[in-house]
Amino acid sequence: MRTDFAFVGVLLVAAFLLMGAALVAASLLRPKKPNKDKAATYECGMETVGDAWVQFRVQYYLFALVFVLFDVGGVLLFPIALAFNQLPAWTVLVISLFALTLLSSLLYAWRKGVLEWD
Amino acid sequence: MLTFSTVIFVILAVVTLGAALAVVTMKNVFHAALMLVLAFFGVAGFYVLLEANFFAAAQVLVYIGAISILIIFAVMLTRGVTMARPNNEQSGAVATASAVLFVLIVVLVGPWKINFPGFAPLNLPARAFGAPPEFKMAVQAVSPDALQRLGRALVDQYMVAFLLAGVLLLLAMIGAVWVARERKLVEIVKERREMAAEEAAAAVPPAPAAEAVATTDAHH
Amino acid sequence: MNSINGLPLAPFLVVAAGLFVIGLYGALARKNAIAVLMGVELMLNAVNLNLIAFWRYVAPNSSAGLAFAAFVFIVAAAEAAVGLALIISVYRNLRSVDPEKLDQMKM
Amino acid sequence: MDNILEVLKFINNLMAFVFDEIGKFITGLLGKGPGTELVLMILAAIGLITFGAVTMMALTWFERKIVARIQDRIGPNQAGPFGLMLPLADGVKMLTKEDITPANADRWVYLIAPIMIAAFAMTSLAVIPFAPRVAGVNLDIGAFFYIAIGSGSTIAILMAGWGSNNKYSLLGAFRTVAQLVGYEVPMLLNVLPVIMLSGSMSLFDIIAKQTDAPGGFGLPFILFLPVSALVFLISGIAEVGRSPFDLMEAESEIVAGFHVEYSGMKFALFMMGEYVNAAVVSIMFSTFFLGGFAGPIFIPPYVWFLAKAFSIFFIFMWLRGTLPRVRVDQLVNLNWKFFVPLSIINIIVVMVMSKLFVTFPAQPGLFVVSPLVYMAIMLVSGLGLLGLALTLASRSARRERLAIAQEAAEHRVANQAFATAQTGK
Repeated sequence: MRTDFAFVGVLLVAAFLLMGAALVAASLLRPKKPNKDKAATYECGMETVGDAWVQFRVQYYLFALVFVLFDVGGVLLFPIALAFNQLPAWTVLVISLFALTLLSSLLYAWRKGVLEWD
Repeated sequence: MLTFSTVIFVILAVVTLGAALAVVTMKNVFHAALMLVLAFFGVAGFYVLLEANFFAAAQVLVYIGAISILIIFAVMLTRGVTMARPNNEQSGAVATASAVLFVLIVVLVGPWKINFPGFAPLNLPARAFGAPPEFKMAVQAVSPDALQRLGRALVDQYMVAFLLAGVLLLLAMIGAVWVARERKLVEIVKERREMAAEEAAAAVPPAPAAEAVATTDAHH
Repeated sequence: MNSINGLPLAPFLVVAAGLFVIGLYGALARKNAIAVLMGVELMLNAVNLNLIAFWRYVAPNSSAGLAFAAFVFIVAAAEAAVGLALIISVYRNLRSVDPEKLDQMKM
Repeated sequence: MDNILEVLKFINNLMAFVFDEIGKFITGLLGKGPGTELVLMILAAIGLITFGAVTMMALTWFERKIVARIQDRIGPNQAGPFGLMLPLADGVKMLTKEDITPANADRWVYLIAPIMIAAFAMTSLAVIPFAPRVAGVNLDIGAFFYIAIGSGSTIAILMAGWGSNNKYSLLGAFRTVAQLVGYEVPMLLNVLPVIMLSGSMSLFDIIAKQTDAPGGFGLPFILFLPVSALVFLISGIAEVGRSPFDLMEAESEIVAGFHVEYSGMKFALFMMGEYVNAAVVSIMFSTFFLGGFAGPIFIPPYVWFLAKAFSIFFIFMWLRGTLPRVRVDQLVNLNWKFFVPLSIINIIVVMVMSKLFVTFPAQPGLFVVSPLVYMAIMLVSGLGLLGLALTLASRSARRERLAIAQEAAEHRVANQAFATAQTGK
């Protein structure tokens, strides 16, 4: 049992290599008889029109946006949660204020109809 | 002797800077975004070397898990993924200026002070300049409660900055939602009418107001 | 002890400088506004790397460096969110993400 | 008596003992040094990855069997006893199946995406505490590391969708990310109260806090943080995309989501990532809220570990077998309009409560109480908050339903009037 990040790096590299090795093993074992129809894009038997560059709706971006802002705000709360037992009681007010600011940004997005999926 | 950290540092440096170069030179913006992810990952590796574990994980969570997602979404929302000419006319000049800036910074930092323990080829400049082989600075160990201290400082010493960070996120939400929100046609028409009415009220001769409406409409 | 894990401070600063300069080039030379923003993100990362490196080597017992780095994270996220929203909005109106074509405000 | 205690202790620490002996053996073979350390790490990494692969195989069998029983079928029973060999047969099939790369695919992106998903899932196994002193690594930021590494697979999903160069894949990837990634936020927000109570992000410390160890409460956190536990569990299911939140593979809507163009081993890697992530979520839930490998009666810790993790996974199966898939708008509303506000209010309530009442005089607080009383206060306040939130939600839902019904009634009246006018003419 170690406490350093080195093992995480080793595990990440090993996982990448082993998963790659699985693909290589499969490529040695499996049949390979490609033809044009097999390699065609699968869209329920229809011929594809153009590439996959269809235009997306801004809705998707807005959901990602709300997610990002909350993610980042949450990260800032982790060290505070870690030190919470030693903090004096009045800091609860500060943290609550921060949390409520985050919540009010969510309420703004809600009122503006960002959170409606239709 | 050649330490593991040195090897890892060199690998990380090559990966990070290579990925960063790819980000600014690749023609395909989506590939550039993926390279950006790789560069972020390299920086997280540097944080690990610097014993800032929390920031390494936060780098993965914030930059790779959140900001790159946002960038890729924006790439998808705007067409023109591959650029015929990825860089503008001033790119040559900018490249020169950047290189000069880099050399300046490196001279300021002092490469002759870089003495990779046991990694002889990299130490040649140090010998060539005949400089003291090591950077004279005593480094203290990180206390195990560094993160707790950060937490305490955030709500105490940096309380105002902490609260302002929350407000900044709120403002970012308001601004981004206001700018990017898809407005319904009814709203746009209503807005245009109000705008036109205001302009008509403000301008004495009616002709410019009509023109203004015509130009704003031309954008859609 | 003047290094951690056998590494002195200077190499970190050189890497950060390289990252910053590459980001600067990207921010100034790219023809796609999103790519420009990627350059800015690289620069912010370089700055953060510098902050953490200096925290580690110069003042590991003060939380100023870490707090600063944490706030840079927040600012980077807010910047990316608003910047990309602007780019998307401009794209919707002008059908282009080339910053040089944004000359509507020119007299 | 002493002998029995010794034996029990030995059984208890069997796992740590075995791994210690292996470590000692290899160190003896190679001598002490950084090279040996590296070899040990690589061995541990391979061990963890094997654990992940075996878990995946076990879970696929378990899932089929359980869901079959729920649906009054028998489930796999042909390959081997009780169909236990089925995962192996699956593996052979996946290995030998022809693997088609679409002609238009962005080759490298297409190839790396499945590797990346599986590799990130495997990496999140690094911090899992299996038994006392047994884990890949005891990171001081373990809980945060788990949250962080989980976000890495998002980018792989986008890569898979883009690399396939297929409209369904791309759309599937984008929908998945826009809808499901949001569930990371409630997960993150509900780990915070756990960290507040335990005062550490190390998973071993979190488990120790739930036992009778000095400074511990002796009770699992689910009793202290009922709201967090519930929200974490449901958003965990959603985040790994299990049913009833499996919109990303909603066959009826977008073929099979972002991995429609993948076949053979690459598809298997996606499945591996999904199952390992599901396993890790159930393990993390049992660590955060059920006390992980620690248990009240004498059963070896690794048995507790497996029992708790499998019971949580059984709940996943149960939900899958009984609930229909949620609608897109329900999925999004549940997260952003219910879970996230509730989590934030919950954090504030937990903060206020733990500053009013403390269990140790050394901490700043108004009243010093025993852990049991503290638990009761937290439980009551949590359940009260949950009841309040559910009441509000159901009230607003009823209002919405009534509005829809009224609109429909108005339409009906208008239609009838129109119809009578038509027939009258």
